[in-house]
Amino acid sequence: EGKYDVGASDTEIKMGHFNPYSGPVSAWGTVGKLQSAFWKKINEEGGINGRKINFISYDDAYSPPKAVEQSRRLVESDQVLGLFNPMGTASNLAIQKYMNGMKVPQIFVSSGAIAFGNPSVYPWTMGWLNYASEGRVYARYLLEQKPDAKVALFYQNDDFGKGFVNGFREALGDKAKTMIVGEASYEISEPTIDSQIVTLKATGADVLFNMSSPKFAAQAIRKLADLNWKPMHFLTSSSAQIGSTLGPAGLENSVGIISTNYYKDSTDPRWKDDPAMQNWNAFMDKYYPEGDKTDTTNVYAYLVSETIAQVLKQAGDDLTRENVMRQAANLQQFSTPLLLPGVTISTSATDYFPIEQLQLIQFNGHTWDFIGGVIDGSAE
Amino acid sequence: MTALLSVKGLTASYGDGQVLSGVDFEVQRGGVTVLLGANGAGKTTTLRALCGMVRRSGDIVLDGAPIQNLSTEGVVRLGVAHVPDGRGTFAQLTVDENLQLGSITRRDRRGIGEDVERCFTYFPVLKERRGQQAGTLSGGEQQMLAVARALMLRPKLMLLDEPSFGLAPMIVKQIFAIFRTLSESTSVSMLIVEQNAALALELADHAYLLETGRVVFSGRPDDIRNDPTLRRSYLGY
Amino acid sequence: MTSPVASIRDVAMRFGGILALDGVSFDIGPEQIVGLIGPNGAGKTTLFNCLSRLYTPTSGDILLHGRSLLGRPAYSIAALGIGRTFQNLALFPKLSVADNIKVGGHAEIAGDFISDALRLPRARAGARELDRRVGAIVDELELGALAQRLVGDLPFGTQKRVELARALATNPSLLLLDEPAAGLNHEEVDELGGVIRRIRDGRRISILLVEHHMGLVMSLSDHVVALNFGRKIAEGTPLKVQADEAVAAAYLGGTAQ
Amino acid sequence: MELLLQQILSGLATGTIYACMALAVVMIYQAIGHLNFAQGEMATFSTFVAWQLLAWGVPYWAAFVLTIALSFVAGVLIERVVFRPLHGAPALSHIVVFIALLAIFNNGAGFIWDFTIKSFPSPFGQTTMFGSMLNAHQAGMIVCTLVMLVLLYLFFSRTRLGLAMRAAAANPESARLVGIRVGWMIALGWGLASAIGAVAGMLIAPIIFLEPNMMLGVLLYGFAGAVLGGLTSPVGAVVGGLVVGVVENLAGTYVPVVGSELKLTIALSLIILVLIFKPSGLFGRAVAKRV
Amino acid sequence: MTIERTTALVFLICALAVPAMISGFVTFQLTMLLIYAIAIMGLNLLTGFNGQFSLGHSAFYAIGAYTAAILMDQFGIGYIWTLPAAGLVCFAVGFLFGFPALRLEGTYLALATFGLAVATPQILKLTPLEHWTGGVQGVFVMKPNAPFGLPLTSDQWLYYLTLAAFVLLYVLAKNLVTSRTGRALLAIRENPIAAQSMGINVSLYKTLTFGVSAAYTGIAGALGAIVIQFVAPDSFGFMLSVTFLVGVVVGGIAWLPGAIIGAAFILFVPNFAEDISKGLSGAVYGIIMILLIYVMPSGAGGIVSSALRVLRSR
Ligand SMILES: Nc1ncnc2c1ncn2[C@@H]1O[C@H](COP(=O)(O)OP(=O)(O)OP(=O)(O)O)[C@@H](O)[C@H]1O
Ligand SMILES: Nc1ncnc2c1ncn2[C@@H]1O[C@H](COP(=O)(O)OP(=O)(O)OP(=O)(O)O)[C@@H](O)[C@H]1O
Ligand SMILES: [Mg+2]
Ligand SMILES: [Mg+2]
Repeated sequence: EGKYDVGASDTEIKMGHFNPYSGPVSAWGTVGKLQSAFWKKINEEGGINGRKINFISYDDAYSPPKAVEQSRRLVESDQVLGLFNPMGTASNLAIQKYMNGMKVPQIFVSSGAIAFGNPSVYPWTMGWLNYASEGRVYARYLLEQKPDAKVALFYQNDDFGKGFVNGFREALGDKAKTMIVGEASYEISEPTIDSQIVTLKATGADVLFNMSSPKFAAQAIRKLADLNWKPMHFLTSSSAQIGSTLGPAGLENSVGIISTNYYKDSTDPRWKDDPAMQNWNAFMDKYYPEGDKTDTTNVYAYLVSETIAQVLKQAGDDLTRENVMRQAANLQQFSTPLLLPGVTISTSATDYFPIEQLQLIQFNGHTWDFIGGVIDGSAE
Repeated sequence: MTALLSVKGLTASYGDGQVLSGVDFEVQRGGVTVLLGANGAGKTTTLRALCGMVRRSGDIVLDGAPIQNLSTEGVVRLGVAHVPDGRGTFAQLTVDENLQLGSITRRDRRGIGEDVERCFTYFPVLKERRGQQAGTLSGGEQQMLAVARALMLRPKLMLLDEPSFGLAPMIVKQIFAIFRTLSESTSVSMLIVEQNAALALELADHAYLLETGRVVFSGRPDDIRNDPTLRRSYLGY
Repeated sequence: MTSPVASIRDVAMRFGGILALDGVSFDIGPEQIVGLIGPNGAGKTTLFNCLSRLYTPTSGDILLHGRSLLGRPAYSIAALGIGRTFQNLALFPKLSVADNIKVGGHAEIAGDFISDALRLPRARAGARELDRRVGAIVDELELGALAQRLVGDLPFGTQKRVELARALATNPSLLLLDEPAAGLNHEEVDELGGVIRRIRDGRRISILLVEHHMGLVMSLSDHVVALNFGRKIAEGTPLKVQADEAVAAAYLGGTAQ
Repeated sequence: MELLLQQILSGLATGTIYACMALAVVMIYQAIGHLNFAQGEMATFSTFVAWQLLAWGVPYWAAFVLTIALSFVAGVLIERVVFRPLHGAPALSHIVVFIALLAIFNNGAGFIWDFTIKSFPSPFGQTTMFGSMLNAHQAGMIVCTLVMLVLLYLFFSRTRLGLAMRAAAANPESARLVGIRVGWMIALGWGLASAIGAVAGMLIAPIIFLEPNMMLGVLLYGFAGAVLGGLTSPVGAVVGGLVVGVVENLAGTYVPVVGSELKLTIALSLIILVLIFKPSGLFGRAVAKRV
Repeated sequence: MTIERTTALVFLICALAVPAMISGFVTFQLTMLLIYAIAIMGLNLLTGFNGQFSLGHSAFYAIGAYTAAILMDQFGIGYIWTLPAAGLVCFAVGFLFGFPALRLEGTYLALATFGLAVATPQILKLTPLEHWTGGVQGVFVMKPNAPFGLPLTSDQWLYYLTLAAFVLLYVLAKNLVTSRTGRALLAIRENPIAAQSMGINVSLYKTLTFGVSAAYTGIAGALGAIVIQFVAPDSFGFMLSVTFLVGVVVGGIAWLPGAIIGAAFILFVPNFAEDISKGLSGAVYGIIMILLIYVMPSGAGGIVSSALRVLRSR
């Protein structure tokens, strides 16, 4: 006999979710669509511990007021067990107080902001990864390899870009002042970022830390080639996809780019025969045929769904909100084949960021080479 | 003479209010017909109805063909030039462009050039103002432009809604002289709404009197001149 | 002679290459009806626009009760006592007849955003006062039956009457009428003549009248000024101006009637 | 000095992108007297169509011409189908429909072609020139924009069709009275604007990559350029676009502290400043009003 | 008049009674509806009544929201007081923006205000202002509870507070537009030159209207910040302005009660579109907008006024 809170019963678990299906960042909508497909598959395979998943996903149009509305609808009207992988920094910040006040899990927030891994204040909110850890990984690598580097920072002027900058600066410590010689940011509404790259080149930097989203990353890579500027080039993992960034920018222009990753790039030829990737491809064909297989967001969404499934499995028949939260904070070296070799997912009552292990990688013209082993990016 | 335009049972309405209730009249080929009536009688509406500028029903036959279902531009393209109430100048365009637009449906470049020159001899002030935005002309100058623009179509039927509106007495005489010349030397027919009834009746071969959307009188100009009440109302003596 | 209500002093107005007014001077006396005539494009409407400060003359001065108007902004002209109508109608088509006329009374009653939003007593008193005045004007010009109609739906002649009513609502001491008789038939013109005379007599105001309808000008005016190409070519009693050769040649056509 | 020159050149290259879009903006403004908010999305959609044709193996120039033709027809159809029933509706209602079209095209493109960026080929190649300050595509784009400018200028100022179109937009009722088929003029304007948008899209996509939101930012700058130059003037549109491109780069580079974060804001403020002194834009003709 | 009075009374009674019958979530939705209605009313005063086109009202909404958030967060000022403060700040900003706007018309004004809308989120993110605005992270706001021990949930209390603000602002707006000032606004919209000659200080009225309109929208923004408990720059993009404009048109140009209908549209129709299709929700929303404009080209206000005309002519 199970223990239940609202949203769960002997036969069903109701999961809430939101992300932008409309508006300027509706590209992320594929996460929700993939997850719907994923839970359909799980249900066809018998559900989790015999319970069917009822996955309810709404559009927040990337607008915090809308996110508040949708979350309240999910919690109060649809009566879900919790929110799983809701998307967007501002949207999640906007609902964080509410979720904690209601004591409803807000798990695996799809954002890299540091605010979502603060269990002592917000025990009901758990993040996924944080930009700062990734920034720290690059900084540590740089201090090791090129301590006298002159670094130019290029970032998106929002929480995403600034999150990286903060982690990076923090890990450089005192040397940040001398090492960072130039900074330029852009707004997503800007059509091109040529001007910023020209300015950064003029600073004489020999390292470029590129914290931009795929479109601007591709533009930057090409502008670098046009300008014949060849700094050591760090590119954040979310943009370091062969299919959606390096390909359009020109693979020949992308040689040498250093990034990190924790899961397999579906467009990387290296994984063509990998069973996990083949499995994923089969899933895409069967359950989400309209989805774009070159969009690695779909790998990410799959991976998150698997992790959620793991949490629910661990919860067993005790489907109270408290237990779900407890299990989410009790992932021990959970691993799925879509993760890069050596990367595992761990959480604890004090560690609310499941993904902190990252693999440094470098592009060789057609695939990613691993540089060294997996690095842990958590703060010291 | 045969009828160029014949109208039967014409009704017209704005929104939910009917303004014309069954108007019948004719314009003879090469003839001049005058439409008289008090303020608000429906004269302007009649002209607008002929051109499909208001919702209308009834039979309108131009040159033997029914036109009551044509669009405004369709009617104009059959050779009907309309000097509308309020002049309808293209305020932002120059005088020259306004004249060019009058002949926009014509294809004979040469003839157009000649006609522009002719308009300038009729209204020399327009020539001086040819590059000026039409909206900055004085009221009377705009009225001249509206008449000139209608002439640029080389129409077979002219619908003139108060052509003398705002014109100085001398110019009024001039344009009626122009109408007379046109009427005598070409085959153009005219339907004139005019408050200066004396001048209009001199030109006309037939007159209709409109009252609240109905024809209440139809006859030759002399019939009006000879009727004491009509004479007082419309001719002022 | 008593001091003039308004004096136009050597006013010139240039638009690019066009000299629309060229040193025009004349006076408008108290309770006088002054007729302003001249061919099309002579500058009559331009002079009106200078008087109501929509244009600033290139040179010259305009005095109202002895004080220059030129430093005043256009919106203050109504309050100073100049009301006007427009040659090509400038009504507010989507407003009712009553509201159009009430706008004319805008400067005549007090009010501002705050007292209006809060319906303070003074705003309500002002509104009542305006209702009363507009009611009187509506009756005077026989617009009562149309008061709630939208102006844009009315025939041209009626719109002109609404415009006259609106100008009267500004409570002017000098009324500028730009071709009030255009588009009216004989009967209506005669009627209009009566109305204008009644307005002058009833309110003891001065009127500057631009009109191409000679019969009306000559029968109404105490004094007539004729313009041509922006210059004054004749001035005097109606009979004198009508008999003037230059006026006949430039304006009336042929010889003097 | 080197940096200044670089920034100016790069500003001109970017400005050409804006100029391209500004031309389409001017075209539609002349035809309907409004800014069309959906114009960017329509251009993006056209570019996706071209991309699809190329993906199916159609040769570049054939795809180019075919896309322009299809866009023209689509523009005409949009006017005839969507806007014709709205003749006489208030202007603000039209704006709501523009916004609706924006949503439809944006969403449609994302639905059909997904959101990942796609590279779009350039007919001019990407080799660099002028000391690597411009690449061949940017140079080719400048030439194409100038050609479009000349054609548009001639169309509006020299052809009777152009005159008829301006008349139809300025005063539809009078235009009917001189026999202009106003409905078709407006439809033609939509067709041409949509075709120009397609050209702009196909020229811009190789630089900024094709994706459903490609034109969101470009259109904003295109509006700014067109308004700065004067919405009635194709020459103004191009000059305006270039000025916006350069000013924005210089602001971003040389205004201390806030420059890089506010480069668009600074550019917009300058535009508003210009408009205050010249309310109809640098090259636009002021509409004189009189009573 | 009586029809209108009765409707207003019925509306008010329903509005007062409804929280007792609905869940907290729906109460919250209705609160948002009223907030948007206030913003739309503000925009309508400017665009609908005065004929000045604005695509910049997201900026005033943002300024109102940030004013409230910063006053509460940094200065510990009670939330009630932030409402008039937001109104005043926005009035000042709107009034000042009204001056350059005086020189511009129609499309050019639209673009200038569009610029304002685009620039605002960027200014809010500005590093030198981060201390107050929280930069890209935004500012949190505490959710107030019902005062004086009223037996209301926090949702209900905020609903009544917003309702009170709405009713007050509606009455003020209604008084304004039916007064001498309102006539002046309409006259300026219809014919500014004639309005001027009739003694209306056109510049003053236009700038004041800009200010008042901004103040309405700013108060809505402040209420929004209190209800959502959070402000962040990217919530206030240009699309929010567009949304308000859609609300004005759907509700009816220059028709105040339309604000409620417009707000309901922008709040509920996107949800409805999403129910029809997730992947194509934007397109469905677009199609609904177009169909709506076909059915009522002048918005709900147009339908109501022609219905009233028919009723009266009976
Ligand atoms: N746009 C409109 N909407 C509603 N009613 C209108 C409209 N235009 C005219 N009317 C009505 O139609 C009737 C006839 O008007 P019309 O303009 O045809 O008269 P008219 O004989 O030309 O008068 P006028 O001598 O004043 O020009 C009038 O009663 C008027 O109120
Ligand atoms: N804003 C302007 N720009 C250029 N020219 C103008 C402007 N306003 C008036 N004009 C010119 O000035 C002259 C005088 O115009 P005005 O309107 O004063 O004439 P008017 O005497 O009222 O003529 P009418 O009897 O035809 O109304 C005209 O030739 C006109 O073209
Ligand atoms: Mg008439
Ligand atoms: Mg005049």
